[in-house]
Amino acid sequence: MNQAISASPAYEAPKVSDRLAKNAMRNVSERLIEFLLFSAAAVSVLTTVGIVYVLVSESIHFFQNVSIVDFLTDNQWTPLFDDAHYGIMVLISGTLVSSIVALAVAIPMGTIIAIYLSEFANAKVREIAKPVLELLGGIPTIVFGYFALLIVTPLLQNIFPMLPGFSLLSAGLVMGIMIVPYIASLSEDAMRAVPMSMREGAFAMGSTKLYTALHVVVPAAFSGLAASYILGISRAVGETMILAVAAGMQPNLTWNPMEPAATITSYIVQVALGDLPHGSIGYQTIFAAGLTLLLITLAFNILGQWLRRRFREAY
Amino acid sequence: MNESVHLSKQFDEDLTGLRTHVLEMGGLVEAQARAAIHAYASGDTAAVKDIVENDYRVNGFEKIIDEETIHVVAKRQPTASDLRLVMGITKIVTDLERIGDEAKKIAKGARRVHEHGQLTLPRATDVRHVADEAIAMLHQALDSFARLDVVKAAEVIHADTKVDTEFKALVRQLITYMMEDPRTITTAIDIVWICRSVERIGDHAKNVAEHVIYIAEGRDIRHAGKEA
Amino acid sequence: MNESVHLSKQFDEDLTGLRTHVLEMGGLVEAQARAAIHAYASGDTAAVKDIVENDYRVNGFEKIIDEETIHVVAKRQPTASDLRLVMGITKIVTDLERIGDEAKKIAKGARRVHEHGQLTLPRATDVRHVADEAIAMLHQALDSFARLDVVKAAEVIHADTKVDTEFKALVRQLITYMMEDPRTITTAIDIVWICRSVERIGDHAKNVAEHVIYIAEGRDIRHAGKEA
Amino acid sequence: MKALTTEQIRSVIARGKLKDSIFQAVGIFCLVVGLLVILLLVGDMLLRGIDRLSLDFFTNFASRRAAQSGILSAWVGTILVMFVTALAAVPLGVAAGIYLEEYARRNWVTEIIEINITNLAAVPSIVYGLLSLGIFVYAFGFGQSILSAGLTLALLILPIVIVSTREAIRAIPAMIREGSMAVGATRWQTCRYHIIPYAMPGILTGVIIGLARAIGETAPIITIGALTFIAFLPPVPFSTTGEGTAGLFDWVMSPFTVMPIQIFNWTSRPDPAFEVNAAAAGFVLMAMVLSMNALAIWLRYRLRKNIKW
Amino acid sequence: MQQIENKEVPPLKAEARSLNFFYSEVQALKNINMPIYDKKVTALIGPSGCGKSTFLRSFNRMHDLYPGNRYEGEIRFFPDNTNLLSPEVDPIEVRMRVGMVFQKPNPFPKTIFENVAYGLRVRGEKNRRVLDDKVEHALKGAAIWNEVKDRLQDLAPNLSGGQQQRLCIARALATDPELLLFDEPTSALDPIATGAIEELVHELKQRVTILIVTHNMQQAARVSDYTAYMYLGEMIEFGKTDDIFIKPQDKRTEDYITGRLS
Amino acid sequence: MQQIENKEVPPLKAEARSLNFFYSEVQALKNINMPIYDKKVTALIGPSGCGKSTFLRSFNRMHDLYPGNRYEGEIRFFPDNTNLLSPEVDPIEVRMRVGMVFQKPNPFPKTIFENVAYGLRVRGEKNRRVLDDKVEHALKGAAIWNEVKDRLQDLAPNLSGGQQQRLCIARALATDPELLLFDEPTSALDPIATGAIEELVHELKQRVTILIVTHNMQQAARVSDYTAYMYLGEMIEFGKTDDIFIKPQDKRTEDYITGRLS
Repeated sequence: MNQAISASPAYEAPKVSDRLAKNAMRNVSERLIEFLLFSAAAVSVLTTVGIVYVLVSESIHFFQNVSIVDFLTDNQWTPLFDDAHYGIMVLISGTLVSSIVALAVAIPMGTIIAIYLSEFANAKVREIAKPVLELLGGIPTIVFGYFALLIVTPLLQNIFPMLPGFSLLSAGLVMGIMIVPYIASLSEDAMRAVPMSMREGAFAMGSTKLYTALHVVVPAAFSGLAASYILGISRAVGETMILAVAAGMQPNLTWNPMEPAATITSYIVQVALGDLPHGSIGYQTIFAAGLTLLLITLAFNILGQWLRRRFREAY
Repeated sequence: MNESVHLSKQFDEDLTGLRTHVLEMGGLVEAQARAAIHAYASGDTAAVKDIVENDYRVNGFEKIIDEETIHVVAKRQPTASDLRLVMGITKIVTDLERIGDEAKKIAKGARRVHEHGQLTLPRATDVRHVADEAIAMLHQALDSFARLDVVKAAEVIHADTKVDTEFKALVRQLITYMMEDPRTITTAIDIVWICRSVERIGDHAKNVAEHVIYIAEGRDIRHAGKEA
Repeated sequence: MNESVHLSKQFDEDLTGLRTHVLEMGGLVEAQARAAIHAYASGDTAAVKDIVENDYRVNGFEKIIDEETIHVVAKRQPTASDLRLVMGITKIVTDLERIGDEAKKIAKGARRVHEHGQLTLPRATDVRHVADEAIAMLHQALDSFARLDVVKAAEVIHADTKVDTEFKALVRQLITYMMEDPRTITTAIDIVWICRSVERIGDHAKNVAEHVIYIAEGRDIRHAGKEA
Repeated sequence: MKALTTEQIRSVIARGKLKDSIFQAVGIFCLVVGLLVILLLVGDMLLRGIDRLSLDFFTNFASRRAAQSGILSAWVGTILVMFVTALAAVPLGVAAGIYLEEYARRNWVTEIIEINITNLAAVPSIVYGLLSLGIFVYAFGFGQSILSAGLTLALLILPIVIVSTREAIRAIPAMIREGSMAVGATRWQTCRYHIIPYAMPGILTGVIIGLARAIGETAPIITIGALTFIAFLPPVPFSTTGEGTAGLFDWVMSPFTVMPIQIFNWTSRPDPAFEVNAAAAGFVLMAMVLSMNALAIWLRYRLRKNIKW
Repeated sequence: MQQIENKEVPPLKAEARSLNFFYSEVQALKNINMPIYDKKVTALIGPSGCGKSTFLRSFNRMHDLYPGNRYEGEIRFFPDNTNLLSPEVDPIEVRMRVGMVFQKPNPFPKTIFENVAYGLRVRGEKNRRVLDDKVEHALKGAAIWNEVKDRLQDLAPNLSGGQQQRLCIARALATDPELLLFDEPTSALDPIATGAIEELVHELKQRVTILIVTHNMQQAARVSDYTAYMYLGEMIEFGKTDDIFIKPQDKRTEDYITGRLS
Repeated sequence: MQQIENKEVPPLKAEARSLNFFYSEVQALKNINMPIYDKKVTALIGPSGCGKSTFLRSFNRMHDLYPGNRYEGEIRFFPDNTNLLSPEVDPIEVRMRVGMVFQKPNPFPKTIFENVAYGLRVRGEKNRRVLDDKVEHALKGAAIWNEVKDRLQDLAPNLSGGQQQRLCIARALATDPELLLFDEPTSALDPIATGAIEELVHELKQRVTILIVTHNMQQAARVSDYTAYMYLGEMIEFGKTDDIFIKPQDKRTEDYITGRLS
């Protein structure tokens, strides 16, 4: 056949039909590997199925005893009392108030830090600040809980003397501080990913740094920013330990951050710490609460994905 | 040739400019040749000075067109029909310039002939007749270039044989005159040169036509059929 | 001209091939001219047939080189010295082919002259002398092309005036002969044609030299100083 | 059209530059606030807990008396749980990442897996606790053991490992893949020779960040009911106890506690003496987490420079 | 450096005088002297790393964006004879007079209209009628008006590559720059789009002086009136494009133009 | 499609017969018939999106890597007259006979040696001496041996762009392919490196048949013996390169080659 091939010493040209036929052994092993890898990927689906199964099946038991209407409209949450009420709004209010406080701190601060780092800071500042921010993102939440309870609350009490020992405000503020690094770091990544050529284009038109940042870089990185905000929201809503430690565990239907209140997550912790028998209605309440939490985070997540698709990076 | 326009208008303008210049040069050369023959045939040698002087315009055209050509090649990297056009033009221009030279020679010859005042031999109309044919060939060749008309170009090539034959007849006739009256020899020789120039004009016109066929079709038909 | 090599060996090969072909063609044409003059001067017309037949080789060279030239332009987009070389070659080739034609004409004329058997007028050596000069010009022009030697090329251009002058002297001499003995007119006219061809060879050699200067320096010196 | 005068342009520029400076000041302020808060936190914990940070603190079990309490069972438990977590999450996560990037065809199954993983990453950790409570603790009967906790945290960090694996793989240009396939390599050969080695730094970083996250997780472990007061260690394999020789894997079924739970326990005690313990333990936990994160960040910056495309 | 004498020299728009440029310690431009003629296209050619882009980017002080860069010498800008590189001259002001078009089309992630209006807004223009007028005028100038006039509110990044680049040209034109810099404007485009841009450059020189960097020699030959060949940070030869491509004076230019190893 | 008749036709290495190709529902190649002559360089030219890369990538079944792609028709491979596109033919074996060089140099981030040895290792070759021999032979074939022979253990990505691309050619050569596909191999390289690659292509055709896609027409003119012009998935004209560039038969080819709007 080909001269170039037969000319090379170590090569014996095999028969074409042999060479081009499918190699059976190779196919089998390739298929097997693919199957194993697929199984691993399937585990994540199983996890979701498990979550949904556990939450829904226990919640079904729960809703056999408590009507959904009561669950959504009752303004008391006293599942462990004799006069049991199951008004989830009580827990949701705590969750929302603490989250709003947190985000009111985290989103502006995180964004400003991100813009500063990405557009203003020189390379040295960025090289130090960025890893430190990422480090902060790793601090365990229980430590923040400790911080909220033992440092921030006393501090706040100096300003607002009527502030109780447990409050949504101090928990929320600390939660906000906790979320800042996430938002700052992710937003900064998104803005860094905007090609330099885009900035050069803006500067070449004679614009200033801030104008470039706000009118060119931020719009270009918008989907990344949105993603970081959504992640921040999810964090805030799902955060447990800071609230369990610093916001108190008293179910309290309130929109006032100066009061203590339980959130969905801190309620679950509270129940888990006690010793409720498997199968009791009290045991089932945590699954109903968990399901509610899951639905809320899911909603934000879907919103986030929609935003991301809507404002896909266009550069 | 290719009716669509280039992406680059400038390129189109360059090519159009080139072709226009070639046609202008052709027109000038044709006029020179016509005037030269007229000067010879009519004996009105007043125009000779103009013709000789106008030759610098022909030469100028040659230089300008060659420069434009090389600029187009350097700046536009022409290919296919554009390339054939440009390369064909460099060849055509050489032929046109030679025709200009021949016209000048005819004019100078005419002056010499008429200064001697001997125009009995051979009848100027005979020369004029052949010259008209050669100039017609030139005219038609330029026409075929303007329209890249292959059929017309082929006619020019065909016509050259006739001019050649008539040229030989004229020279034979002149030799007869010379033998009959040796005093006419000087003048006759001048007329021989004029005839020769006329014949050359026909040859160059034929060359132009051959280049036109190359430009239009990419076939190089020079020397075809002449040799093995 | 440019001593460094191209990034593309193939391009270098193409250009070298082109130049070699031009030099080969030049060599062939020179040999043809030399042989033709020898045939005329020596009366040994046996070579005439070869010369006439060899002209197809000259023509073949012209077509091949022109084709190579257009291929180089199409495929390599030459610029600067390369471009001048390539465009210069297309011009040179035309001149060489014409020299080939003139050589053929000399050979044919030589045969006619010797068939008539009258070589008294003018002494063949005189023609030969001018012819040698013209051929030397051609030789030197080709040499200057081979080395892109501008000085040599300038010499060639200078030499053309001499050949032109000698040509005119020869023709005058011939006219004298014809007047003295009208029976020689037919032959004399043939010799006139030969002289004319020799003069043309000189002209074309001069053209080649002019192109060499253009190739080497980018200066177009044609028609320089001749007109306003 | 009127052209702006030089003076007008200069005033526009001056205004723009003023805004730049103001924003720069605000930016620095925010950054400093963020960093200061953390410094304050670490400093405060260190100051409060410094007295308790002795060797004893690490070798004592928890106790009712604050001064004698230690974190022995907590740090041992943490390490064992992490071991289980890593063992479960790393192979699964990497394999899943490879499958999704290199093998998966674009069809509805893949689509579901994709959506699923993005959503899992956003599920609050406490929900994993509930899952584990329902499945591992009760349905599988693993009880409130190291195994349950390890698997829970493994599921929790699985999305992190998968996502970082995928990102690491995605950073490998398609042309490397095509280059490999074009010389006749199979898909698995391509993965083994190229994709996995080149993605390794990224995968490693992801794994460490995931584990650092898992170390600090409290809520899911509380949910499965980890004990807060443990005065013994899980059985060492092949060691002899009162109930006979322990098997190689007996420890995985042992009850346990972990660092965050110990801290949580101490913070919720009314006795302020335990706050000192909490501070000390918090400092230790933070040191563990931060050093892991620092390692990951260092790895990423370091190894990223080594591979060029 | 060799310079071809021209009898009829057009007026100057700018002139580099003894220009040196340093990236930290590395000298990227060495004593460059070069005129930029008014309403002409000047091309900068040379092998990668020869400093042609560096030179181009000195004209709008783009190097000021990055730390550690240093200029020496002058770029005089006419008719007012300002030294663009003087520390007293605000780079922002320079950029308002000198437009730039980049290698890759970089439209902002905004609507087509807002992209073109950007430079005007930066200058504080708010009058809607003025904006409309100028945007239309700029889009017409960039030969893209007919393609986009019915979709001015579409997002610019949805345009094709060639359209994006013309939009970027329109963006630069909207503020009536006196000098327009092109940094390999077609290297990311296909031949058709490239042809359109080259055509546009040719038309633009009626209105504005153009300085273009290209690594495509043929492009320089096609679009420019003057060409400068740079090598290793030096200006080797500057002259009329016709002369550079047919009879360059310097052996190094010759070698580069003809594709020889030197 | 028009085909120029040649009296002396070289032997065939491959031939596309009624080849259609679909990306899901989109037909990217339409009834392509084209010979690939043995030990010749065949260039594919045409505007972006004309299907030239798609056609090229059919020869080593690269499309099999991505789902939803579908072939119709045949690519016959000689001398054994196998249909490369037949489902019975293993794409991996096809790729072992048909090498490929990509648009951007894509050396693996491994040593130079390992890059070249990769194809052999994939085939299970472990003998060190054989590997050494073949690697040297391949590097010599790719005209890069002299530059790298003393640093075979250096990382390949540290080479310059042009060297990387030659290394990739060596990688493809190491396994003695019968046909070598080049997918715009110089579009990421500067003119000097481009020249070196073109030179190499010219030398390689002594050993191997070459099919090259290029969007640079001049490159096709320089390196190829045969040229095919494609447009909108169709093969418009195939012929000797000289003929295509000097006297194309089809108006569309002519317009493309001469840079006209059609």
